[in-house]
Amino acid sequence: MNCTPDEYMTVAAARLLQGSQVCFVGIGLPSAACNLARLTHAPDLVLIYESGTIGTRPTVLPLSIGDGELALTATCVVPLPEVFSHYLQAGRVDVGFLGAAQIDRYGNLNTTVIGPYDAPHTRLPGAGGAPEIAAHARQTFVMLRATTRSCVEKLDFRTSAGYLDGHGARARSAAPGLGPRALITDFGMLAPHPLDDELQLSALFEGVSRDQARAAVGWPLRCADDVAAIAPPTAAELAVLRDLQQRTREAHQRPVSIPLG
Amino acid sequence: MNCTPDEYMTVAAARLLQGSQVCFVGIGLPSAACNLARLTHAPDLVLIYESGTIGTRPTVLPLSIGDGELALTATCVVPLPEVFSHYLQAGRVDVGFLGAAQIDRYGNLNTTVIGPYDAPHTRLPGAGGAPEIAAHARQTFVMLRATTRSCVEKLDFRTSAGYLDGHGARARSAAPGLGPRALITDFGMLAPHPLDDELQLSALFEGVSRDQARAAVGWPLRCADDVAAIAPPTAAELAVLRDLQQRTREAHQRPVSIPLG
Amino acid sequence: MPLMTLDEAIGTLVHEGDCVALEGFTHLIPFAAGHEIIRQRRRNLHLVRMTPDLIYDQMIGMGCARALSFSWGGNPGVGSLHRLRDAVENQWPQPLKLCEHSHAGLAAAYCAGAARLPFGVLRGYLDNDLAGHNPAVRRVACPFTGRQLAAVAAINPDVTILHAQTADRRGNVAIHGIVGAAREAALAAGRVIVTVEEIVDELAPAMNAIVLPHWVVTATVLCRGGAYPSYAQGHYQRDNAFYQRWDQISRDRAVFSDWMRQHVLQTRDHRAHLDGLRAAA
Amino acid sequence: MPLMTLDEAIGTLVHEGDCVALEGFTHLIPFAAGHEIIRQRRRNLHLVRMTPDLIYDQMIGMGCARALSFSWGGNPGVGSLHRLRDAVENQWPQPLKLCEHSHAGLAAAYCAGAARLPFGVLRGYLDNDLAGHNPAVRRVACPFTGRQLAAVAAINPDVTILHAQTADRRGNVAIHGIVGAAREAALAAGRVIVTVEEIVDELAPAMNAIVLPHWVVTATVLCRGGAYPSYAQGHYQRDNAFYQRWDQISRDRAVFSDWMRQHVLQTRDHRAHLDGLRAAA
Repeated sequence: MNCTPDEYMTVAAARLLQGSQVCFVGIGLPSAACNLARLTHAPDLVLIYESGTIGTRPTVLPLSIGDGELALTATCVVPLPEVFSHYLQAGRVDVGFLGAAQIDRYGNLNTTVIGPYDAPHTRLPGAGGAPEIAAHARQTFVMLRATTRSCVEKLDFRTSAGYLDGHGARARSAAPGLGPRALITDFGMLAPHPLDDELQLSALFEGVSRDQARAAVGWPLRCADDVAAIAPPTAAELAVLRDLQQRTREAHQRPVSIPLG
Repeated sequence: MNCTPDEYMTVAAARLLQGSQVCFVGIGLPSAACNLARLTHAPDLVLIYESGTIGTRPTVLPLSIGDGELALTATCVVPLPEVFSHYLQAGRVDVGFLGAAQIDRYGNLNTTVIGPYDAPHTRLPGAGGAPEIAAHARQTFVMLRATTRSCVEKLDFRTSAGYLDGHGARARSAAPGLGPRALITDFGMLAPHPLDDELQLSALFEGVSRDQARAAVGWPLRCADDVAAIAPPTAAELAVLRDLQQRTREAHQRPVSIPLG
Repeated sequence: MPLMTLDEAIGTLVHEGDCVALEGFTHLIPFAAGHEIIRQRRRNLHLVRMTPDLIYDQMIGMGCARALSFSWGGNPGVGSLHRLRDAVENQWPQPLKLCEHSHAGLAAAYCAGAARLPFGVLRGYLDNDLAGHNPAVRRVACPFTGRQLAAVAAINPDVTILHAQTADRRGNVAIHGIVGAAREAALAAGRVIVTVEEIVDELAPAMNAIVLPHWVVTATVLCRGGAYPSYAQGHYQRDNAFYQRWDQISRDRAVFSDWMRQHVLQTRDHRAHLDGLRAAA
Repeated sequence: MPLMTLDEAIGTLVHEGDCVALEGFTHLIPFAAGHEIIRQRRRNLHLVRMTPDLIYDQMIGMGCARALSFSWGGNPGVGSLHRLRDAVENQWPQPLKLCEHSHAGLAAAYCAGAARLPFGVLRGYLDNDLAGHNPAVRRVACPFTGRQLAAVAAINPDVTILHAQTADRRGNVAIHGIVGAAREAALAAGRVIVTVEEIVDELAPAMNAIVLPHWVVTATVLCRGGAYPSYAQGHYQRDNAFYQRWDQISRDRAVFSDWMRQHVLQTRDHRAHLDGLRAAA
């Protein structure tokens, strides 16, 4: 079945979710993956968006993290401070999804700046909820299109901690969560080595070679003893995802009547 | 006009309230005084009960601080932690009402124990909201029936700070509020001396002598240069108060049907 | 979140020696659950409640408690809690260790617990004797201004028990009206039991209402009238006359014990308890 | 709490150099008030907002701001805020000092401000570079456990501006839907301006709804459509297409400046602004 790398990534990420896990969802690919899982094999997933919408079940994907759709379909809407203190910090989130402009071999993330902080070449949006999601969610999944500029030897800025310098450094830190258990990219997945925490190739999309994977990563990529093959999206998965994306596109392009002042 | 000491106290306290002051109200005489003021000369008073009912306008006095009547007639109901952090501690309360089992000459209050803390002769209910009302309300009014056992030389326990040891000690402390500006008793009122903060006789009910006042207070009671006379309750004030009390008695005695389990 | 009976929920989730908070501020006090704890003879509990109210007066008088964390221990608008007083003044039926806060302090301790912070901060406990008698109150300096503030140790009950109006079949719980620190006490706890007036297929769209999501709640129990003589807004009123009558019932150890035997120990469950009260009325 | 016009409220309550928070998380962003600040040429503001969004992109691009406290500065779901980037990367139209938090940190700073505590505590800023670039983040030790936690300096804006659905004639304000940290930002402020979609004689009985009591609000302003292109739940939807179009408008300094001149500076008020957008659509 022909599909785009984004679709492959989204389906691969969705398959990682199961049962009634509580997911802290970000906009973009994570939002698509979580809702795809909810609409297919994991209807009981609990989705939380940082806007305070808890147990939300949107029929179209939100453009922003606080679209009205999220509030209307939520179990409840709580103030943002409570999302972070009473839910995330309290250890009530099973899975956090993160994206980044840069990731290093230990899963540390940069969403702040490219270049020096005080004179950046590129100013990125910044931290948002990520640093504390990275610390407190029982595990995190990172979704990122891999290039040598995104998967780097050294971050320009560490916005969110992964495995720090590896070799158990995170386990010795104050962060209660297990850290990034998977990096889902457009060629397959990386997972931390059990001993030194370095992200290594754990699974490949169909039709992608290990060399292609190595070429997309800016550090010398190691391979797990057993690199699995990730089955392509099924027709059913793709149908649900494309249907969701189509509904979303239509909703976002639907002219909103400008209110009368 | 014949009236009871409680009625005289309640009317005298009610007259201290004005305009749109925000009052943090306790159960008993303060609740009667605040609602009497609201039903007579100060309809814009904002009443807060610690149960989280803000801007409440009960038609009968609550027995407990959290009767349903308070919630039904409130502008809004907020969680109790917010009442104390976002309203009281934030300095948004103009007048706090306090009662006590004991008060000393500097307006410090005891609502905790008579006798030693670890082996009390009488265990009292304890602090409730009082210590922080005493600290943060812009001013407090204390209502207390005076006897030599309630107006004492030395407290058995200091639950809520008044003027501490007097002589400006409170003004030098961390408490932002002005402290107890009036003690309303069943013979008249005491107010702090401007220099040493000692509560002294500032006003008398009609028909009460200074000697009667002195006899009811356990420290050598000084008199202000000018001891005012507090006019007795007017017929109108008494009518509103008695009407309120009558409605309240009826409501509290009205049989509630025990729910079916 | 499983639906349980009350005896099952108390039997499996409340253990000897636990730190237990039955919350609800005047409103929605979980009387039925407290009575079931008495029926099941749980002992050595560390009870936590802002206002112990009649339910803790009963539990203390029946010997369930070794310790009490609280901030105001009276019968609201009536007077003393005589069983609480008897425990503190005369160690009857057993000694009761007090951990005594102000409302603001205990609220901050619950909030810290709900956020899984080890302490809460407030501008409180100023120039009074409370901090000196409670080791759970200390000072902390602001790292920016140097200003001294009060710190209270977080409270994280083993179990928090609430009463609420409504749950849906998944176990989402909706609370309506005065809420006190009930939500924070629940979110601070290791296990959460909620008794409810009714269970519906689906809660009304909540938006900003007070809801405990199903995955926060360990067990939901259908228990009509479960807050009586406290009340459930929209269902039944507070029985203020009962609160006044309790003053007489609780004054005397023998009268109290007889009342508890007849109305709690010898009733099978909360329905029987209420039936008995109705018959006696 | 007086009812004012928007130009009166901004004119009298927002001063040169103020610390100003326009809050509302995606929902209820007070665009009309931001535009009026631009029209009245307020300068040297210290802007505070969790998500600067388009409104701060516009205010920064128009030279209103000397500093920005924030936690996520993008166009949600679209990409960059180009005016914010231009200010940080190229100091255009002037340098912009950043005070950069995470969401959890900025939320804690607002909460501390609302409670008039000098600092907030969180288990955050763990092993990352944020604290090193923000002097408003320090460490504090738990006085009970010795555990190290993050402390953030409280934020108390001179003025907080919100948009809400409804006010009553006394000025009580009701907010419905996603609220973000808007309530804490308002309660932390010295002055509070709220623009609303409608003014009613009396709010519906609120019970547990989100309400700002009238004595917390300095000025209420009737301003229909005041959140557009953000939204007001129950009144109009978020104009996601406009958010996408903004990416093109804001990329180029000249295109941006023309758009602002035509649609903000040269419009008398928000009604004229919306009329202009409708005519152009």
